[in-house]
Amino acid sequence: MTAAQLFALSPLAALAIGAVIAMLLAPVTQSAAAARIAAATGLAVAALLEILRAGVPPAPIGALFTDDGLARYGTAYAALFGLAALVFLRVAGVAKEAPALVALVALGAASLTGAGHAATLFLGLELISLSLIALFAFPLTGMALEASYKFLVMSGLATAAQLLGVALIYAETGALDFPGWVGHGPLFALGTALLLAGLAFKFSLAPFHMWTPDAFQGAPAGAAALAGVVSKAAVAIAILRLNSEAQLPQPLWSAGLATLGAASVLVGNVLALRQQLLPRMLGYSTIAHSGYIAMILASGAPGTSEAVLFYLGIYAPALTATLCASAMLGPAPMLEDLRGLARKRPLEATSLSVGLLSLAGLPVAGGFVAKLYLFKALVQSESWILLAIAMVGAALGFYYYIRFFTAPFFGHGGIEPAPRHRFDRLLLIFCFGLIMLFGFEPLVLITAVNSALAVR
Amino acid sequence: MTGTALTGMMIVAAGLFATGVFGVLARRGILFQLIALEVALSGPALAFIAAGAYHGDAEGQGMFVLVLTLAAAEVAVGLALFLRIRRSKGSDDSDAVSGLKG
Amino acid sequence: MALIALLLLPMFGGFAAYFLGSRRDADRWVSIASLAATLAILIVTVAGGDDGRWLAKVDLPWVPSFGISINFALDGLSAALIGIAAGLGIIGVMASWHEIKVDSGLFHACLCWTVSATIGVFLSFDLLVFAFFWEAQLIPSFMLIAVWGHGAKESAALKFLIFNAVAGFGLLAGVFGLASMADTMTFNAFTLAELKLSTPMQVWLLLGFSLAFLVKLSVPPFHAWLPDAHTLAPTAGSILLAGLLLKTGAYGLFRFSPMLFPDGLLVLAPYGIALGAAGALYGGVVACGQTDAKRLVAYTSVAHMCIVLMGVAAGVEYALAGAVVEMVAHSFSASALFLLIGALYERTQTRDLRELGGLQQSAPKFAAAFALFCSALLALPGTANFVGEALVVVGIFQVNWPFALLALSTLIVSVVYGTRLLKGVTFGAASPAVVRDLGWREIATVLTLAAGTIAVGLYPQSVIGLVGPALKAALVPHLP
Amino acid sequence: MASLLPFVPVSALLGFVLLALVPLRLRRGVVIGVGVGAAIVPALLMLPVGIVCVGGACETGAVVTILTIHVGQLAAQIAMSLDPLSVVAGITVAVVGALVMIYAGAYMSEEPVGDLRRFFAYMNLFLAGMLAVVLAADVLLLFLGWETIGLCSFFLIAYYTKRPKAVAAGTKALVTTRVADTMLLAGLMLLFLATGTTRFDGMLAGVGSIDAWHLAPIAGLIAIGALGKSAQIPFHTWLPSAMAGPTPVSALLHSATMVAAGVILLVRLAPLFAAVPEISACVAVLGLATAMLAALAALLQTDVKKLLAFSTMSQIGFMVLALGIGAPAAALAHFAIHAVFKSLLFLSAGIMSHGAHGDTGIEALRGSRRRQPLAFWTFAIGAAALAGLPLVTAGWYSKEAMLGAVLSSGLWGVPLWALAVAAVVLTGTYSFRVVFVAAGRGPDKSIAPWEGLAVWAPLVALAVLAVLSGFLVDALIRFDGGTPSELPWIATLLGAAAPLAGVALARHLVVYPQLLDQLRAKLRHRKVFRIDSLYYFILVRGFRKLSQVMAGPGGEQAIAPVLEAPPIDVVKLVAGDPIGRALVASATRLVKAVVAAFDPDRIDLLWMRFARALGRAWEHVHRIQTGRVRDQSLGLALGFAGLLLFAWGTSWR
Repeated sequence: MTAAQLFALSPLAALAIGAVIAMLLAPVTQSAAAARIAAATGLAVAALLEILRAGVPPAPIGALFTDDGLARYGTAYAALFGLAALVFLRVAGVAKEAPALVALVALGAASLTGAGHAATLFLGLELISLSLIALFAFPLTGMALEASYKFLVMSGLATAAQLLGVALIYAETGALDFPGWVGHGPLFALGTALLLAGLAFKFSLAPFHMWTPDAFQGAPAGAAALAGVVSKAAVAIAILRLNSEAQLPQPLWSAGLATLGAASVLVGNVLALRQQLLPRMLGYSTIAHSGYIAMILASGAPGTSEAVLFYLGIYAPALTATLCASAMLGPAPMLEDLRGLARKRPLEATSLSVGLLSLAGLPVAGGFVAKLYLFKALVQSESWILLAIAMVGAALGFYYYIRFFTAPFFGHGGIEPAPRHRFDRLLLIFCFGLIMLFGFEPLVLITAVNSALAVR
Repeated sequence: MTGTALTGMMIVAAGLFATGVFGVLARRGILFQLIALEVALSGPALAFIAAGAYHGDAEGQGMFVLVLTLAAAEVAVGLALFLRIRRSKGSDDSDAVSGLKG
Repeated sequence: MALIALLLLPMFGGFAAYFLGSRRDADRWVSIASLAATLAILIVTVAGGDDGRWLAKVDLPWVPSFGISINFALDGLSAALIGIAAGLGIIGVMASWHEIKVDSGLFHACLCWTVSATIGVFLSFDLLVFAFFWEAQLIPSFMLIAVWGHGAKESAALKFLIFNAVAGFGLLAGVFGLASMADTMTFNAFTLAELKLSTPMQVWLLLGFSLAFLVKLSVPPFHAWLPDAHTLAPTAGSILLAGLLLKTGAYGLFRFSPMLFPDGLLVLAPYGIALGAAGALYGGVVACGQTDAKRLVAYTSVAHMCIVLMGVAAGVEYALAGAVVEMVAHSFSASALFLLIGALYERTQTRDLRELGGLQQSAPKFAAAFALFCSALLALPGTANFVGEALVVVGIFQVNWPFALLALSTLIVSVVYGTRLLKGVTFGAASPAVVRDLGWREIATVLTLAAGTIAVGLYPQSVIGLVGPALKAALVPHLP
Repeated sequence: MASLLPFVPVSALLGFVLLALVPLRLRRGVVIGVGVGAAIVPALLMLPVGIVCVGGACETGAVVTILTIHVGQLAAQIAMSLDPLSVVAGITVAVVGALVMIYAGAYMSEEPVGDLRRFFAYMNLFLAGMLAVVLAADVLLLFLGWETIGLCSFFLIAYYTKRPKAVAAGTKALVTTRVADTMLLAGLMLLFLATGTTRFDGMLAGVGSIDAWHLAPIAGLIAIGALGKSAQIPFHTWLPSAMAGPTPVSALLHSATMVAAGVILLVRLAPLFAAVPEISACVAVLGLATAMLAALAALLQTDVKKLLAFSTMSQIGFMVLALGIGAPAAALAHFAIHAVFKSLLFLSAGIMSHGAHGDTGIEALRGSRRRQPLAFWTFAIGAAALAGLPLVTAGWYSKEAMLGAVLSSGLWGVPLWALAVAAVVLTGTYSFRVVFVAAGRGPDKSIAPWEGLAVWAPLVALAVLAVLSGFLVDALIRFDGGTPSELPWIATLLGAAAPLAGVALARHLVVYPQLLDQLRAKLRHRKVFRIDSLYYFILVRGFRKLSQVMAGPGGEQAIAPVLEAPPIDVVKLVAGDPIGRALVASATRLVKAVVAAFDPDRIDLLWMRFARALGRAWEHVHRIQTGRVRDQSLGLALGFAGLLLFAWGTSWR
């Protein structure tokens, strides 16, 4: 292993070590803080290392793991927003193992983004799934158990399908690494279909989306953030890599992805229309946004990867801010509970509203430019039906986002939010700043994305 | 291993997977659903072995070992959840766990 | 740089008003100061502007990778509309001196932000920045209605927002379609204007653009948001909605449809005129049936805006001049009527024509003001409304005369609703007994608006001269 | 001299601005002083212009431009012209206006100060508007004045704002005249587009170049516009109900000046109508028909003000007849004379009814010869001039000039002349019927006769004018470029005998009043009058069923209270006018049906139903999220199946 290869794998190592130390400390020390600090340092070091390696030329590590711009962006993204989720993953009586699991999810996501081989793809996916199952169940309340059990059963089925898909492809092509997947037999097509199904489940696309709203409602907000932001981004980058490296049967792969995307945009937005519960509404809105990202991936327009990475960059702070704010309003904040929040807690109200504004795609926040990328990709690929569905989705989405966006400013009598921790305030300000920055000066994120993509 | 044998094995693997999925859909017991999940996972395991044999390289068996570890981990977490749900809900019927809806 | 100042001054005025709060009316004076400063800068730029096609231009890159740049340009038409926007902003602040008490800092901030976003729309020549301000305008005006309105204000505000935002997405799709046609992706309106597109493509893109313009112009069948939004908004909100937002729709139609899609406009012109004529008649007839005074004026705005649509669709020199004068006239008369009805509502707590009446006895000055602006409403010659409508109708006579007769019939309908409003409010026995007459502040605002209406009415050359070069650019070359 | 013209209406305009828009508190004396003073100044300014013009200095038709508007390549000039028509009409309007205002100063002095101020403001604005119409040399100024006088008539008719009948009459007047105004606007626009200029002289010069196919509609539209303002047949319903306004308003607006604005416009555009003989023929026939029917209706009236309203309609019918057959100069002369004696009649009738406690019924005026001697004798002189008693009154000369023109106008001249003479007889009857009733003995209501210089001076001045101005008629016609027609002596003799026969018939009817009631009853069943009941049953009854269906139950209530009130009152107002009653009923039915149909703004309801449908869709869709693990995994399984099928389908190639 040359020094360059070691340096390439160092962020993953940092994450792994952090997780192991957190696991070891948990039973030994009394205070839960020690494990949190260990996991946090692991995540922070990984993120720092990734940013430091920005300029370094890619080191060839072999088939299992490819160290290129996509992987680096993915790892940094996973570490950063894993850390953010860890900050507000605070549930009464949480066991001391939670921080370790967060680090494991980040590790899984990092390995998934770098996966060049079916094995690492499978390992990454399973690391994320199993840790999320445990994280969902932690509050040990009825709802949490239900959410985690449902996620367990369905992710088991999806993984089985994905494995069968890979096996079929392996049987046809004889290769397990992505570049080797070339061919056009029936087995290859069936395998790709099952692979797409497995990935679509983790990406919470339409027919496989059932777990997301329950997870967002039942699980602790931090776990939901991990599932909604970190795991979704990793899967998106994996699909991006599949698009570029593997020659999957074309009419099936992109048309399938487009259909699933369009379905999830419609289902996500329609189901969220009259939702009263904030987390459940956010669950449906992540389904809609996965639909938009799937549309960009399926459009095959020239700047797809730049568009996807930019969209993920905008989407993450918005969802984190809204989930953090909703975590503070108690286990199941309703629309009425938000009334008059602006007077009591201005920071939460503004960050929630700005986050929703960005998710809705209104001009002031970053979401507007993200929607520009979406429209640009769809228009350049002449896929007019997708454009129409995206517009209808945006219009429907507009309705339920604005209901929650305006609630804090009118009326009064909402619930009294929980006392705020120091780090939460910091996180909210960080996310608020990120959203407004990308809104007024999107150049910052675009240059970051392009420099990452430049590393081939 | 000839091509026809491969397709035969693949059909058996697909059959196993299908029974597993059907098992999850049909039976309401949590325990039975976990068992059905195991059956579903065994499908791809067989498929990997067959593909590896057909192409004559050990990667297939490597993947098989990975699938086994996943199955084991999955069952462990599943049983832990099963115990916790039985204590809090008092029944091992998966419909008892359907509060989140709408 | 003056153009950037035009845009940023009201915005900062808004922030200042929000932070200063309502101690000793600090927020009101700050917003008036910032809007007055904007007017001053505008007058200086117009006076000092070079007499070429553009009075002033500025072009700074914003997102080069997309080809988006802050490309502001000021000509006669934008100068007139920005002047009206700032002026109506000041009048809005003065009109809500007593009406807005609860968190008036945020109110004045939203008011100034709406004005600044509208100025952004009138200035920007980069299609994406145009779409940006087009959507950014909605949020503060939404807040104006939703927080300080009356009655079912939230649902009216939501209806307004959804109508316009969805149309805004149509505009975005159109803008993107057009921008992707250029070989290098650019949103600069001037380069896109040189693009020679095939006629069917032009028609499709124009439909996308005009969806947004028609919704904001509130032409039936897209007008459903206007009556609720106008009726339930506070006085200043209605003034801004009528004076500013409707004008952005008209401005967009006037500026971009002939500039970017001349052949498309040629194909869609007859449908435009037909829709305008039918819309004007529909608005007028529904206005006659209304019992709420403010709702009646709202429907008249629908009718007047349809006349502007007819003017632009006709594309002839007279019709375009008429459309511009009609825009200016409508700003004056609609905001004055909203002001008066708002003041009446403050005093009598009712807007129902069947209960009002008898202003003649108790408040002669009020009745005189109503008489003047109701005669403006029914397009009495000598007021700007008549000049606008007459020029539009003359223009349409040149294009095709059956529609012109239909357009003329709106003049008859305008008399019916004009007299209904006047009768309902001033004549008859004085039902709400004592009505305080107009205060000095209200008289000042009403007199300025009256002066504007009569001045443009008797000497329309002031407006047509200022807008001359913009007219020539908007001519559709199908008629001499 | 021409440069003086623009200043003539300015003083009246200043009067309006001072009284209406300046927010000062003015005392009653000041209000009356300003109001009357501002109205007299135009007359003082017009007199020197008239004298200079008579001296032959203004045949040139000098034009003074006030301001120009550049729209594209067009330079529209707003201008006033100094030609015989504008001078004659200008002087008439100014003089009659001044006299009526002086009278109004006294007549309206008991009104509250607020209303008085509003009254004088609108009267001054009207005077300014009328002068603008008369002096205008271009279309823009003409239409500006045209609409202003229309609006002022609305405000003045609805002066008694507390009476719903007056307000309804005002609205009806404004809406009906507005319909005609839009036709006029359309005509003028087409003419402008055809000739390319807004100046009258430029337009008339360009008339020759327009092909007949275009000229006919233009002339037709302008004719309808003009006749609408002058309350001819199809548009006449508003004039009788306009009598709800105060007497000076009826005297100035609805008898002398405003209703004649249409005639003045037709005189100014005479060359245009000369070029289109068919349209002029229709106009002539319409004029004659109005004259005959209005005279007949006037006969049946029981209210003096309504009688005078119908008589105005018939006199204008004569002028329109003269215009139709191509004698604008005679029509203009009759306009001037008619303005004088008709305002005299109104003013004196006003005083007589004042003497009878404000009751304007003809029976109530009985015995006012003793109560109001001055008013009675001036009324008698006015009636004589109206009937056109030979040699003595000015009315005869102008009527003779017109009848002469009718006689010598081609082959249809003689029958037209005969019908016109019949109308003259009727005119004589209805005018002198009032005089004889007033002369009879009646209960002296012991009210002090109404004296005072402000009342006395206008009456005497108008009476003198009504008698002496006859000699000016020939000079007036020659002055306007027309040639007084030489009549065979038989025609002049018959022309003279007609009024006398009328007077005799009036005497007979007053002595045997029951004759009139039989006539009234008989007429109601005559074929010519039953058409209105048929018309009523077919049109209005059918229409009411249709409107019920269209408006639907919901639509009716919203505007019922507003529209319900006027139709009944207005219809009662127009006693004895069968066609008018049917027209008004169907018009209000139409408006109610159309407005009601759109009242709840159907498009708005459509959008709301769409929004509710979305809500209901959500109700159904969100139920598929059952929450049970089995169903959710079923979603998963269906997803697998779908994708596999899709893969199987696409893998054939």
